[in-house]
Amino acid sequence: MNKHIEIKVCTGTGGIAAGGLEVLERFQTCIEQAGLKAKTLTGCLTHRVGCRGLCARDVLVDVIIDDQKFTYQYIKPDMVERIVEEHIINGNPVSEWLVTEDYLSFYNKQQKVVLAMCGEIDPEDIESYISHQGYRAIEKVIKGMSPEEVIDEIKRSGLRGRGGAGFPTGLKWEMARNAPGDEKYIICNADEGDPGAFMDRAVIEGNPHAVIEGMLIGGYAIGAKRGYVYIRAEYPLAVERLKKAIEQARHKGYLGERIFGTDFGFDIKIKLGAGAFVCGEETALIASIEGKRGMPRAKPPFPVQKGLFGKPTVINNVETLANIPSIIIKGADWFASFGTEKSKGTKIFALTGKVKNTGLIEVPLGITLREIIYEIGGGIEGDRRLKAVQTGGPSGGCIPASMIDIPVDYESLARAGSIMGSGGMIILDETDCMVNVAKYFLQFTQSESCGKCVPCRIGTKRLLEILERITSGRGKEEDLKKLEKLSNDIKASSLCGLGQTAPNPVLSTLQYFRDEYEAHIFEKRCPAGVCRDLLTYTILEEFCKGCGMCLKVCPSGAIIGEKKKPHKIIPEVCIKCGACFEVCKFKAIKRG
Amino acid sequence: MAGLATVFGSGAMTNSIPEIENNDLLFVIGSNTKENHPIIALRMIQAVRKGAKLIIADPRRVPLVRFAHLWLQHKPGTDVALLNSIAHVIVKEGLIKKEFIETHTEGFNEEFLKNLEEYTPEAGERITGVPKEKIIEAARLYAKAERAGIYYTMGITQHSHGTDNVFAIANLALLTGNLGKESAGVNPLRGQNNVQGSTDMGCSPNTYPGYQKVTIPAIKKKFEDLWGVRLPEKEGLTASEMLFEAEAGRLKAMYIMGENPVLSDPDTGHTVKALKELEFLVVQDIFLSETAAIADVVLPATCFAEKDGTFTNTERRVQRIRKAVAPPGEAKDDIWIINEISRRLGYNMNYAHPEEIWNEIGMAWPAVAGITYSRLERGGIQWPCPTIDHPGTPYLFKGGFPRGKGAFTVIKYKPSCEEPDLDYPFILTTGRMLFQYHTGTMTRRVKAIEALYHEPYVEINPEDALDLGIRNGDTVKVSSRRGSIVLKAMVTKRPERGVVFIPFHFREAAANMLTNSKALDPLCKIPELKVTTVNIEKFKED
Amino acid sequence: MIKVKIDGKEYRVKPGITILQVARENDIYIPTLCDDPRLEPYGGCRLCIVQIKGMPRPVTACTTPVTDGMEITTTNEYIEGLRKTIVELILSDHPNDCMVCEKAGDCSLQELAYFYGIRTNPYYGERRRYTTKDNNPFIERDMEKCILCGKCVRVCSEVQGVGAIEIAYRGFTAKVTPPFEKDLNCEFCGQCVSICPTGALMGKSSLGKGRQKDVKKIETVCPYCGCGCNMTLHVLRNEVIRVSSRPDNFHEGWLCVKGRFGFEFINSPDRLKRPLIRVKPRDKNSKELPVPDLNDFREASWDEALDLIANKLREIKDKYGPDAIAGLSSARCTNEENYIFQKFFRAVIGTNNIDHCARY
Amino acid sequence: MEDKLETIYKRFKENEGNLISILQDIQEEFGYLPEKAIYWFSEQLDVPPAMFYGIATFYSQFYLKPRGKNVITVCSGTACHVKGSEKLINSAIKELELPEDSNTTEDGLFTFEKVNCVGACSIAPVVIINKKVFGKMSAEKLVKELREIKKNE
Repeated sequence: MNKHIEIKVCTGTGGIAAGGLEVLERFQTCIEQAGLKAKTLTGCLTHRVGCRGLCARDVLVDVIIDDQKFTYQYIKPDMVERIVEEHIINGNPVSEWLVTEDYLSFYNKQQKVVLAMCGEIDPEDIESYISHQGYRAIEKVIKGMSPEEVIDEIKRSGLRGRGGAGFPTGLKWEMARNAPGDEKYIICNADEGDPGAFMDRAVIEGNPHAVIEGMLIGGYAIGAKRGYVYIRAEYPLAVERLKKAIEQARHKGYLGERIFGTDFGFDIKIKLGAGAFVCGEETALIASIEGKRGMPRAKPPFPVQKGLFGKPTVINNVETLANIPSIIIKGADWFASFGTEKSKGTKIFALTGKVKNTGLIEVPLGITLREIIYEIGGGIEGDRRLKAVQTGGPSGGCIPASMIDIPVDYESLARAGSIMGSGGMIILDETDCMVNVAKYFLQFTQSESCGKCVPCRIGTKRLLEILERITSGRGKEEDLKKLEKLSNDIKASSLCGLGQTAPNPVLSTLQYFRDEYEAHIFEKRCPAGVCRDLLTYTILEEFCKGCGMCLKVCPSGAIIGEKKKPHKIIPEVCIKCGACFEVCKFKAIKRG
Repeated sequence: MAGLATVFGSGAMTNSIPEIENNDLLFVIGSNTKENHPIIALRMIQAVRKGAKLIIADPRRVPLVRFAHLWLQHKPGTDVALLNSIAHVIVKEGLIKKEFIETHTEGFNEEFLKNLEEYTPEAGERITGVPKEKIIEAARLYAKAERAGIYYTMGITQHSHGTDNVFAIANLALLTGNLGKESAGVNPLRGQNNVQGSTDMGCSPNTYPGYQKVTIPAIKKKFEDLWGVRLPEKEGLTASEMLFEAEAGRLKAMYIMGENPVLSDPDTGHTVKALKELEFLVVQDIFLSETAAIADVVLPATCFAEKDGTFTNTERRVQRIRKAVAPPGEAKDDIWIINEISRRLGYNMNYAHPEEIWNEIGMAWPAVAGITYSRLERGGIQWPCPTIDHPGTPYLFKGGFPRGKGAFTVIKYKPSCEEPDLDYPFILTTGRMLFQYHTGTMTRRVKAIEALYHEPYVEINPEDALDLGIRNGDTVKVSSRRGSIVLKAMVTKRPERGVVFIPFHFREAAANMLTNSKALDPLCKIPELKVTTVNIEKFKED
Repeated sequence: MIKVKIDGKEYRVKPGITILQVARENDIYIPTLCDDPRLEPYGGCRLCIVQIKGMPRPVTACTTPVTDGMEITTTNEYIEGLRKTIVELILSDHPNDCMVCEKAGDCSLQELAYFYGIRTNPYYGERRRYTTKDNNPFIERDMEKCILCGKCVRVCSEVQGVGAIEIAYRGFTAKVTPPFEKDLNCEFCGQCVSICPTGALMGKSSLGKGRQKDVKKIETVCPYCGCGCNMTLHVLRNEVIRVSSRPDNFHEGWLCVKGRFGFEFINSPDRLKRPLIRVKPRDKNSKELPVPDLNDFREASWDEALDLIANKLREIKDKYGPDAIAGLSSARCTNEENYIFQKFFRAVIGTNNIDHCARY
Repeated sequence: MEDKLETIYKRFKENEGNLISILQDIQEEFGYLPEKAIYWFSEQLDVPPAMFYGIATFYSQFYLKPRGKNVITVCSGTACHVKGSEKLINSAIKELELPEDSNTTEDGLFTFEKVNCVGACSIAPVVIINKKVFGKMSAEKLVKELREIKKNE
């Protein structure tokens, strides 16, 4: 029984949180035990693999026996024994644990370029990457292309920065190459700070070598000998894997002096971010790598002219760099065959919120929001009504349900009042209050403002205060005008991208959901039932069975009543936490 | 000053303060610029920010070291050895400016070169304690710079061989041609607002205003004509000589205007004894100073804010001061007082306004003849400024040296008068701190300064402190062959092992109780305030 | 030289300098709170925003270098609207207690509020409140008045090379502070005080002594070290209440702790006010440091004192010759005083025994 | 303490570190940034302590006071927010009886904090308890976990 057996267990952050490491360990022990008994499982491998996207169903496990792949979902350690016994030893897959049909629909509309190897290779083993054509691109570049040819290829591919603003990557490289100076740097921005986005984490966790190789090629193209990866300390697993990958690459001679026996030398240092969203801004990021407070400075000069330590510097985002090796290997034309006229290639999104299939997706640019939400995402949770799609995080905006047939590309999203951003895509449904969403983002940007410039430091604070007034029922008619004026003034006069985009969530919700604002201000009502100060909870006597559950969970002692008799909420004591509402099995509690 | 005058024929900062910003090398030796010339230090910091290299030679880690590229921590009193070994490297590595030496200097001969031979970097290291690599690096940095300026103060001059130190500095500038051009030069930074002016004005025993020698008959004649009296022939006594003469009973009366030598001069015991020997002592001051305390007559004078006149700062810039407030009580300005005494002695001065005096100064000294009060309304002017349309002179020797050629001097390293021994194992160096000024007559009457910096202290290296069992803040007794004082220990890495530092502002523990008035520079008679051997012990109350 | 157009007028300027520099050189007013020509550009207050043809959003004049052919608009309704919003925002986080503020009349923020006619402010909300006081004796730090322009922080590190303060925290809670919010402990040069646009930093010794009205300003030179710093004495009712220095003088307006805060001695009660004549004989045997004591003297009239001196000097000169008399002059007296002092010794007494303590 | 600081200093020299990496190392070693450690480095490097302080207070990762023995972090990223992280926060604050002005309990057992997105949005809401990630958290589950820790202390 000389079968080739491979078992792949998802151990990204999501996988690990769901117990991936325990599942993996259990597989290893079970196989060992089984092996000891039957001595037949010699060809079996267990792998760590990175995120394959559908984290909501973790732990996901692939069992591959002689090229026949079965995928299990929601696997817990105590389920492993049965899979080993029935499937691996006896050849009968455990059908009730296998992924369902909708699992496949999650992948159908996707186009994996950057994520192609995530979930397939072992991110902690460089050989695994090499066996998938790894480091072939840099070899091709070093041995057969001039820096100008590399830049030309990237320009032709139409690749644009995946960090948000969408600046053409090849052009950026060219500017840095042409900037005077013998010392230059390339920085990989992995300080993914947008709340609700985890593309970069997943890419580094799943395929760190692609990023390294992308930096190598970039370094070669612009004439840099040193690269930095600026990565969030909040991503310990990604940092760990990246460190390992860099060490392995050095060991293999892909990093260091005389790479492939040529004069080209390049090495990478990791700098850990220390928790400041504004450091995603290029000049702030540079200040932070230099060990200073991450305060942005005015541009020009741009980093490509005067960047890290005053030297020409290219800053590319993780996803941008991870695209590079494929473009070099498969060619600019291949890459340009995906996407639209102005937005080429694919884009990774973190699809989250009120959608059934949450997770990481990679789609060709130009796909519609509808396709993403309803085909890949499987529709809205609980089959509620879609209200809006938030893209671009705190710098982006909310696109209303009526516009979900627009294509996803840089220009269309901008026209809709949002931005592509780094790839956060949050689906909001009828139970989400748009004023609250705007307030949430303002809370975020306000607390992350560096404080250097007045409009951002004080302006966002005032915006937030106005929104707080509105959501707590103290809003006035003039507040709407004030919000609009202040938002526009902050956008126009702030120093860096953070302030210049911070009002976007306010402006886009004002544009599409003005009625919700008006309901808060004039009717003192939150239509979605979210804003606590505007809610009242009452018990409908006719439904209340007097079970006492609500009384038990009420944290403020606002509910009274005898067992088996209808209960009552004392409004003065109620803190509107909603605990009773959630716990009631008889829908006897009314919120409004 | 005497040293510089000998070499170049003029004794002052050769260049001006704003130029510092454009130096590409600064060599600061024996100057705690950040604390003693704070605003000049700011220019140095700007120069460094603009890319200049900064070399500091100082036995203490002075605050400016933070900005230095190279810090030479030499032993106190070994400046000549350090400077000569730097010169040695410059000559040996062929970094001299031949053309400049040929056209503008004299004395670059066999004897000069032969003398330098023995000051190898190795020898330099042995004497100064500075690693030879640093000496070599300093030499290269200094000699290869396009515009290199040297800055020094009392750390160079207050030695028994202070003039030698100045000669050795001048040699470096002459070797590398760093004179007669912008943003370079040899620059002594003067410690008081009008030291330059009082020297310029002839308050010295051998020169009339404008460094004109009293011993030259033609010059004497000129002043006799100007003042309408016969003038004395021989040179007078220097300040330190006055005290010796007073102690010996030969000097009978002294008139001290605005100085407090009891605290500021070395060996307080000696100063006090000498002044008390006088038959008659007049002190003119704004406060009852320690010196006024032993006077026979004390005259209340006015301070800077109560009078008109001019000050000349360290870069020869003559500037107007203006009366802002009326003096307290019956206090009078010095001019009125001198007028009055002169009149009583039968010589009518009758100056109604300082401007009249200034105009007379212009007649006596051609270098300031072009500076008038009305021109000064528009800002200061740097002398020489011979004519009314002359713009003033930011840097000296543009066309050559006043004495013709700059002279190299053969200088040998001589140890200081006192060297550490078993009884007095530490070297004491004295100086100022940022917050207090001189003998404290003014600053110690500023509440905010007194609130924080009222206490005398002695800086001791942590390792020395450990050996002596002294902890930061302990009370210690510091004694020398002349006396002892009791004060707080400040344990700090600022001085190196074996060296201690005491600021001399505090009467409560007057540093000059310890210093030596007998160790004088032979040429200019400056006392050796920077090297005194002392003993330190933990203070035990009897 | 390159050509730029500002508000429709053409100028030929040096390349590489900023729009604000060009404007200053040509006397075109652009408001700013955070820029100082002596410091690196900062771009924080945003008041100097201008529009450039072809650029999508306004840029700050202080940070943007001019380029050939640039067309700049420094003022129009839109820009002034933005500037007004900025001033309103600053004022919304400011005590606005100009009535009792030390800085009133000399405050850049007050000036801007006046200029933009901000009587009522549409923006209001939380204001920073600080309860702890900085107890250093020199500088009053009222951080509620701070507008975070960062000039004090920059002058302290860029010019003074000290770095005693830094902006700590971030966003709305950002705050200029010494490390660990301790009392300020630095060189106390007061450069920060001189450059602060509002009343956030003031010299403690001047507090309550008088504001701008009726203050006489007299230009003079510092009485301390040899740097020769120009200073302006602010005089009210025959008292020096404050010292400042003009940025356009040759030391660019910088002073040290002594120059800026060391003027209190002028009004010291210890000042000598009348001539004194010794009554208690000197103890010749003691070499101890003398202790100044007014009781050793009696007050005298000028005539009495001067007569005594003249007589004594004549007596000694007659008895021992002029060389038995010597004079020590002062490096802190004026040139004129020094000149007549040496003239007095040479021409009147007849000796060259004249020196000054700091001749070296 | 000095020995540990010397080690950090050496590492800083070897790795061409910067002020942020020094602070990260100090915090790694001591769990927070002791004032003494900062002054020690300030003297070693002749860098004003104010500069360290400015950096330490700028980045949310740094702590100037010792932290609790157990660190509970609730993610308040967008996905977690819309999936109810607010409720988790409220229930944790209540369960831990946190004082008003501090995020560490008086007995020093717990530090509770919010964090901007840990990047595990697809399993929102997320809570991290002593570096272990818990996805799809509910208020009840969180309280249970907290009580479990309390029981074992």
